[in-house]
Amino acid sequence: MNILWMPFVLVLVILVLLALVRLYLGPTAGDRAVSVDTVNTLVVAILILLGVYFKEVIYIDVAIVFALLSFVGTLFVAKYLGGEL
Amino acid sequence: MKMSKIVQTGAHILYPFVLIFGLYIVLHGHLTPGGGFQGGAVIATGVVLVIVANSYEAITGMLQKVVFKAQESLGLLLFIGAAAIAITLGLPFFYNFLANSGSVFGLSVPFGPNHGYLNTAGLIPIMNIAVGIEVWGGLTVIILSMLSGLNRKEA
Amino acid sequence: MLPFLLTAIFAFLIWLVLTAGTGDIGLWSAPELVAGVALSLVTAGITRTFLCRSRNFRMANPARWLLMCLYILGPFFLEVTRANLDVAYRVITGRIRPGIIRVSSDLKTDLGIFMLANSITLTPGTITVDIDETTHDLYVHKINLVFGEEKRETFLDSELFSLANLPAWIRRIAE
Amino acid sequence: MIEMIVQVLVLFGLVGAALMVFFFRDLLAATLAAGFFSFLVALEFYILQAPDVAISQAAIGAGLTTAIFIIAIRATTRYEGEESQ
Amino acid sequence: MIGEALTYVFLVIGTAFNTLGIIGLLRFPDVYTRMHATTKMTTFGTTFTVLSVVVYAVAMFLGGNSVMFPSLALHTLIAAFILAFTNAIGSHALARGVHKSGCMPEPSVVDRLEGVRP
Repeated sequence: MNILWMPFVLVLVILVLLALVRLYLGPTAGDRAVSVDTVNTLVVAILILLGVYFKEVIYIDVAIVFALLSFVGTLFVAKYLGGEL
Repeated sequence: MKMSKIVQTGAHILYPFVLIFGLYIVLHGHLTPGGGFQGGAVIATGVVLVIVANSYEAITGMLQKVVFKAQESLGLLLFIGAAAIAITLGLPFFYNFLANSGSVFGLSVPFGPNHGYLNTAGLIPIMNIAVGIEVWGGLTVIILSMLSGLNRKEA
Repeated sequence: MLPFLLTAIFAFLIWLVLTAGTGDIGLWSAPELVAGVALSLVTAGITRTFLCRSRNFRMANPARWLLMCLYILGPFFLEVTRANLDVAYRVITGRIRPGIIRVSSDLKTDLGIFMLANSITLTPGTITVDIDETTHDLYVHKINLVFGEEKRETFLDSELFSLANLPAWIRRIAE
Repeated sequence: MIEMIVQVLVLFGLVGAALMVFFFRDLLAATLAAGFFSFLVALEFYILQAPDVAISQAAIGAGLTTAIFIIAIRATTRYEGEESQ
Repeated sequence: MIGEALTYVFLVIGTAFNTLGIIGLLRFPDVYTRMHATTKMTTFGTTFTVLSVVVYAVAMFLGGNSVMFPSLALHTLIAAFILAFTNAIGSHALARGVHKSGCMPEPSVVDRLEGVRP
């Protein structure tokens, strides 16, 4: 069973670059934070697809770390924006 | 000030998960990607998650800075001690005397492709544990010290 | 003592899932099991005051966990699919009429209000913006208000969902 | 071939994010761009088959560095060139 | 055979929803509506991408290929579950912070939260 994973990875990387456009344009800091939060989700998808493409099961742990930890940055941005830090 | 109740509940549910996952990364450092530094950083980020969800005044009651400082020193001592035991046995510094000895972490690796056995590699998992404890304490102390320096009067 | 044991069991279950497929005893090898017991005791010693913060032990019942799995696979997944198709339609056509409304809920426990807020954020064209800490009223940003809805003061929580009554499920799981 | 295209796209994204870190006058936006940069760096490490470096980049770069920068911004000023109070 | 077809179907669904989420991020007028697009649709799309990997792993395991595939399926499922959990919390916190910072929803018919907080 040979699945072509790489075209889908290519599409997702192009989507990451499109999120970069919102990071550049975004009028407020909230828009930029939303863009970074989106990229977090997309990067998890890319990592899982690449891990299957490389045929290495142990690489999936990296995706779990991303999903688990990179929203701490979003929480700090939200706390700063709300004036609660 | 603390964040909303939803964030707090989520952070408190996620904290044991992050902790056991970081310990998994630390202990499987010789089998899977990761190791002492990476696992320690994961656990420290989990502690920071609890710190950001609560107010600073509540945090000082829950997590003492002294514990983390002691943890950092303890990790460093454990690392140096594990490296120096080899000298007392008449071997070179950092010599992996536990490998292939048959005791804890001392099995020899079977030949051929396999998924990895936990109790192999000798001294390396112990070094990983020491580094993990140290990084866990050190990175948390950085965040706690920076938070204690904020000026809260005007806010 | 009870929080310690519950946290240890929780951590040990996670460890079992993480290290599945390594050996012969079931799916696990003996050193993995020994290490798992030791590390889950360490985890429980550190985090026992965090997981059982509200001091009620309703979630220790395995039937509630089974019900939660059913909830996620059944009505929750249906609602998520419907909400995504709805938002996809709004992305393509651009017809939106957003506003922030107030939703009253009669869920009492922290876990119940947490699950309700997350379900609202993930499902029906709505995002939880804020929560009243004492009365557990949620302020919800809705992407498409029907005409006339903006005049109502409060909404019931079950009015947001159309396919299944998710608050009733959450009440059965968490309270 | 298609791996090469993915790598080139990721590198373009890296350059774009780094330029944004340099040119933004709003330091909160620059911090978010640095978070974006660290996501892309981790992705590049992962494509080059260095998953342990990707894990440390995820935990340190995306989680803790953002936290440290935001605490520093809270302690000083948000906009570059402002007088500190 | 059916596993391969199902994997492709799930991959295409996931990628399509991710694409729609990014289009919504670029197209919607203010922060809250953008958050609608990204939070829901990218979480859903990534979940389907993960489900395609799970289907692939199950099909390979039933084909008798290797013992590694149960581990692959379990780890990807953990990633998807954690992702849904953290995305919901993160977007709620971000919406609350943005509203407290004074950025009101721009095209809006009603805002019940406006006068509540000092």
